Amino acid sequence: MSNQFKNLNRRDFLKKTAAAGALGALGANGLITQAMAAGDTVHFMAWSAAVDLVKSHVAEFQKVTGINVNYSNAPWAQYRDNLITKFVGNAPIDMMWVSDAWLPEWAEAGWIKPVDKFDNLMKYNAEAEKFCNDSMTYKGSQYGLTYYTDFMAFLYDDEALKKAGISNPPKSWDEVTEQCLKIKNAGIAEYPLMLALAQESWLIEFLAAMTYSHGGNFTDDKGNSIMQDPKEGAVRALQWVVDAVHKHKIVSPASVEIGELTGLKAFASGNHAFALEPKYRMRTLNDPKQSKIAGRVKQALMPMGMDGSHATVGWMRFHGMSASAAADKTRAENTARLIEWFGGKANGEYKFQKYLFTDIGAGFGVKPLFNDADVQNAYNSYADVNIIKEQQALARKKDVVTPWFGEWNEVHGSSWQAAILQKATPAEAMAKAGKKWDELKKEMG
Amino acid sequence: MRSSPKRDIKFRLARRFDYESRSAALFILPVMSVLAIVAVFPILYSFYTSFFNLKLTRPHRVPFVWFDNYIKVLSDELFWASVSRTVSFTVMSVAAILVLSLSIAILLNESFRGRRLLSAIILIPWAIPTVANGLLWKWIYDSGFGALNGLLFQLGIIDSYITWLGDSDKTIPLISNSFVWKEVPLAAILILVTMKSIPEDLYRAAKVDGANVFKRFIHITIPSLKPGFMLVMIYETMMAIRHFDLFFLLTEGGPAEASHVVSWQIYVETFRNLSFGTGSAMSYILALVTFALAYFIIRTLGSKL
Amino acid sequence: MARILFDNVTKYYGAVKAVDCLDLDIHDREFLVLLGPSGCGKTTTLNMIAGLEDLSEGDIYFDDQVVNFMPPHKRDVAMVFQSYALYPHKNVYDNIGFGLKMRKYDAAETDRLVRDAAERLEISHLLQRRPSQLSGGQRQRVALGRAMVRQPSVFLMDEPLSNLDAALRISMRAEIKELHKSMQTTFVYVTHDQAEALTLADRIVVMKDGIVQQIGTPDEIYEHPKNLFVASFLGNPPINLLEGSIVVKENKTLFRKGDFTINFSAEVSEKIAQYAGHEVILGIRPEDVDEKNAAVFGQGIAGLVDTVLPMGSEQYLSMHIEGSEVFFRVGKELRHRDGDEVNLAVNINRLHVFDKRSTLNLIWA
Amino acid sequence: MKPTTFDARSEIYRNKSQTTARLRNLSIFVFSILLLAYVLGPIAWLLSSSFQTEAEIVSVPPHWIPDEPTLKNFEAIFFSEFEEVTYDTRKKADPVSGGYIPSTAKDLLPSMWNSFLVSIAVVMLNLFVGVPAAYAMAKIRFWGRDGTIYTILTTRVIPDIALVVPFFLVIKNLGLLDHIASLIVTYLAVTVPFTVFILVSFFESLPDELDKAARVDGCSRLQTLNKVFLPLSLPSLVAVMLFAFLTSWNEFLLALMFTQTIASQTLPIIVAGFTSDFTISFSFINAAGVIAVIPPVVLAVMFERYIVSGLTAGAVKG
Repeated sequence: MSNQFKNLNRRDFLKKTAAAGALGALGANGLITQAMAAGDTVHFMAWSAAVDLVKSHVAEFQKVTGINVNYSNAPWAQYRDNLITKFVGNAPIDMMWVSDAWLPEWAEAGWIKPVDKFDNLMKYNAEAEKFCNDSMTYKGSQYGLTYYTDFMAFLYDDEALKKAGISNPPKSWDEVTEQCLKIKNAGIAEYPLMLALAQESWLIEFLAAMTYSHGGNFTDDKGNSIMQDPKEGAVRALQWVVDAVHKHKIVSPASVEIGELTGLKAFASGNHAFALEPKYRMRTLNDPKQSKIAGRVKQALMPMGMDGSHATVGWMRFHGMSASAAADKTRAENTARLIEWFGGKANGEYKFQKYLFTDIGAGFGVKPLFNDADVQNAYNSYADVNIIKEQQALARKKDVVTPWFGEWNEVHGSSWQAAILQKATPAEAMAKAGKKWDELKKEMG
Repeated sequence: MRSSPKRDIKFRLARRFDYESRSAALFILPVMSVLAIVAVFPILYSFYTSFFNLKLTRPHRVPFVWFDNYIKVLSDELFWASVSRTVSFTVMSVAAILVLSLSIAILLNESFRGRRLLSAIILIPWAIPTVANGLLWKWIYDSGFGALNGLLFQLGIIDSYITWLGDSDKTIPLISNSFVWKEVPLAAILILVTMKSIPEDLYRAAKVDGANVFKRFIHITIPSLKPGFMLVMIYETMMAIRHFDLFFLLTEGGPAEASHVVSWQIYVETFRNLSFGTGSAMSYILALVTFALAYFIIRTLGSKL
Repeated sequence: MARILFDNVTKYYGAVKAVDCLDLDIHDREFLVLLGPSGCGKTTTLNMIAGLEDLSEGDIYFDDQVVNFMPPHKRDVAMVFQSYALYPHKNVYDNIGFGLKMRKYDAAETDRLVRDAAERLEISHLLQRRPSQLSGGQRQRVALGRAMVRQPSVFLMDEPLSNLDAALRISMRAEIKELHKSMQTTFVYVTHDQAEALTLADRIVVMKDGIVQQIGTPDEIYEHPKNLFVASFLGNPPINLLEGSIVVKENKTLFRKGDFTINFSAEVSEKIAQYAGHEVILGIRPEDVDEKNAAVFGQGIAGLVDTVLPMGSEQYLSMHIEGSEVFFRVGKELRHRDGDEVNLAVNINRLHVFDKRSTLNLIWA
Repeated sequence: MKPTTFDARSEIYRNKSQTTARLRNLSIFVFSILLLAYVLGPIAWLLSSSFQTEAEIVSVPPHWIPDEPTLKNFEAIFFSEFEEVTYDTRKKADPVSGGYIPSTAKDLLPSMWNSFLVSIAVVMLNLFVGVPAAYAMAKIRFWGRDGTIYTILTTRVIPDIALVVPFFLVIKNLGLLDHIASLIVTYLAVTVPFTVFILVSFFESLPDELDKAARVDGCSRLQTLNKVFLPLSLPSLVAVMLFAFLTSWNEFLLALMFTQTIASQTLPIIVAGFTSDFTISFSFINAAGVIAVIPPVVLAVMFERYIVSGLTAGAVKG
């Protein structure tokens, strides 16, 4: 019945409604004039991470290019909501940080635009990790340059293992169970494996890592759901977690309320022997000032599930360009220069990615940095570069990143939690997630 | 002379625009202009939105769908499950706030040494910014390091650490506790102010009539507190029904769907799913219910409103 | 200084008529009392004079000026409220002086007037107190002082004595009367107490259900009530009422209730002979009997006394006439006991006859 | 209630009074202790943890009293000097270490000043706008009075989440983005309905005859409000002021959307910014929380006595 009625597109819709509010009169010459619409300034929006590094890098950019940058940030937890509001409200934003998971929906919404046509940006693709280039590409167009990239790593406390008489880290999830039980029985840790499975943006990374390492996929090549198929890895991965919590009691039942950060602190306090953590956390975990198990944290390849591999999940964040910047030639060029300054080379080197790595440990997306002496020194001080490289090669993009990712992710996350809380069987939980996927795909695909 | 229609009209105009009406209009004008500038457009806009299938990831198809969004929301099982969680959160929070704030008001109405210090301390929870408050409670409830487990363990009340927010039966009551903790100061003050406006003469008269403390409480204090109770009930009901911050900061609706309340669903629908149409429809259903509740409370407890 | 005229004024509260087509001419410097049971519209009328209530229809004039929608602060009226309505945050001095301050009297003048008023009301020693520290009677005086200090052209009082104890009430009545004399201004006084009305008023307006029943001097109202309501509202103990009918027999007009009959005077007969056969109510005020002079046939009441109620200077006799209880007041000269037989002469010139249906007084209407 | 008075003539009565008084004091004491425990528990933990290092804050069981109390969280807030951020002066470590405070710590005091300005402005405007409206609704019978009350209430029943985007549009069209005026205007709209509501219910409880007396005494409506009602409603005015102040002081969602730089950002935004994608320092956030509490509590203490002083006695009868 609905389609006979007027079809508006979003912009018309907003325009009409704004006019209906009779705000035009008030708004045209606002009470206070803004310097915000000026063309010479690049408006750069980020979440509040590495704030000082960003500021210093912006300052240098302004010095070198003479282009003014208006940098502002918002907390990670509210960053996406903040940007959505600003996009819908048509606030001035030129460059912003984007998570790979948001790319399809933001591109579909028309908020960000491809940067393919800027040769000064595309030239870096040759030196970049393929994983990163793929993750920034949607419907054949590339939407930016890498800010950082990382993957989910399987970490262990070497000493805890030794104490329990275990000489080699586990290679499969079954071995994880065995070793955990050994450690638990030896009284070294009540819950030897730390899993942070609280509802938050990290949850999908943990779940995807579990699923991929169990040899599973969420979707097939055509993007149809296979997560609910018991032959595939997702159900098995979930079953393994449920058993770990309830049957073997090697994972805390409180894991559904533990966020990534709390989990990190717990692991750093020496409460666990194994943990799934973003790889860059190794820097913190092996820093004596921040960790009680410093120097003992090692990385093993992701354990294999039955029919599985050592695969894990990878993710990346990138510097993107807004639609409004892309629409204006000068603004677009200035923005592209800033993107290059951050995601590519600044003054001839990959300065931002390098400093981000040395400051915080966040992974870079350009291969040449592996050969950088500072980088090598840093890595060797707390990690094994070979394993990192090996694992990184096995890191896979989330196969659920679509315009309906956000909506499915909510249902998927709570399905896992429901199974862990024993409100549903793993099969039921994944069936629910799969059904949601099919619905959404049908509705929006 | 009186019945001439011309005179009638003049008389009626004079009556409609007499000094009283003119001053009332003048007194109400500022509030109405503020609301007209800032509040009216957002409300109409979001109401308007609720009739469109407005999905931001699909900007080129925004059909007008009449009440489809409302029908869709009302026939969604998850929505009704959220409603029942919102109801339990609201009921337990408002009940606790009423009982606590009344007790506090009675206490602060007495004169004793240290009363001023006590009343200042009681205000502190109200003054902590929401974000800091949420993180504080998250840290207190933490099952691993949390102060709550630590305290109970040290006092010997529990012999091993308990899962708090991660236990789906405890999630809502715990969030409610944090909510109550922050809301009680305002509620207590509103009731205290009402208590203070009871003319002391009434008490004196009752004392002369031989009423004891308890009787004075039942026959004077309680009935006179009706306006304060009404305010607290309306305000806190509205706050609890729409409460969002703690759900966002503490659990994000989890674990599983244990704290998936209506306000959280509105947030998910709007900002996570980018379905502004259904999000607005949900908001208006919630708004209607809230309004009906407020109306009911005013009609039951309000004196002349 | 002020004559107040109500010209066909009506006041609705929603669909309820609080005051219905009121025509009232309050003379300058008159003491007018609005009398009636609660809810009769008397307070509404007073509030309309003050400008505290608007009117739905009609006009109100102060002298020649229409004041229909003039706000209270523009009218030169003062008012004493039943609950006194003192300002709790101001002391007595400021309470009394507030009206002057608002009317921009200079400080010295204000001070003089406030102290004068306080002296007259004998509350000079209370000037620094707050209302909460005063007794009821003291508050009443402050309220009076607050109104009189302004020397308004219209002085309004809304049951100002109703919260006082009996003794204080009677002494205050005299003071108010005195106040009226000295202030030389128009007083409008609302009460439901007929004794107050009769003592204070130059004229009384009796109201019921928003309708004026009768306007007149206290004597007129008491002696010649226009209807049953007015007759029964005034008088203590109330007028005795007997239901019966008018009979014309042998050129005589008489009232009959069962076996009881009473003849009317020639003067009265003339007026009511035309109602022969009508159902009526006969009214006899308790004081309109006499036992010292023997009753002429057909002008007396004979019977047994049920109860004797001695009242100091006089006594009341409770009797029954054809099943209806009646009270009569007689002097102390003859001592009566319960069960005595008495024969009372009725003053037939002071009888009241009301039509049963219209309740109008057939003699005086 | 007044303290119990003793009747000297009756020994029995006195004993009874003494027992009652003791019982009263005991129950006051017990209830006060319970209340303090409930209210102060979390606050004590907030305070204690703000003096702890990040390492100590995760100890199991918690250290109620810090082993090595440190003031560095507060030092960072009060004494961080402004330095131009360059590659050399940037903070390099991970905040989890506890030895590190985000450089935005220095924004805390300016943001607090913003919060203060916004809150004070909202309080003033609330009174200016809310008091006359509440008086009119409580004491003036005018056409559309009930409608007005419900209209005002209606503006606050819709969840803020649904209003964020349209609010943003209004603020943007008013040209107020990143200006504290944006917050003043929106917080006013958010608080004033309840301000009116609270005051209406209070004004209604004051006797009508007080209003009439003032007007007959020669006050216009405005004067009646100023000279009679306002002095009598100090307790509720203070309650309303606290309400408006603290609501503005704590508001987060709208401030997040409307502000971008320290020119307009308020305290909650800066505090929330101490959490990031990578790290969070709970002890530092708690220190910020402690500081955030101080101004409102100081204000509350200053005004507290107006709340507990009853003013309306003696208005009527007696």
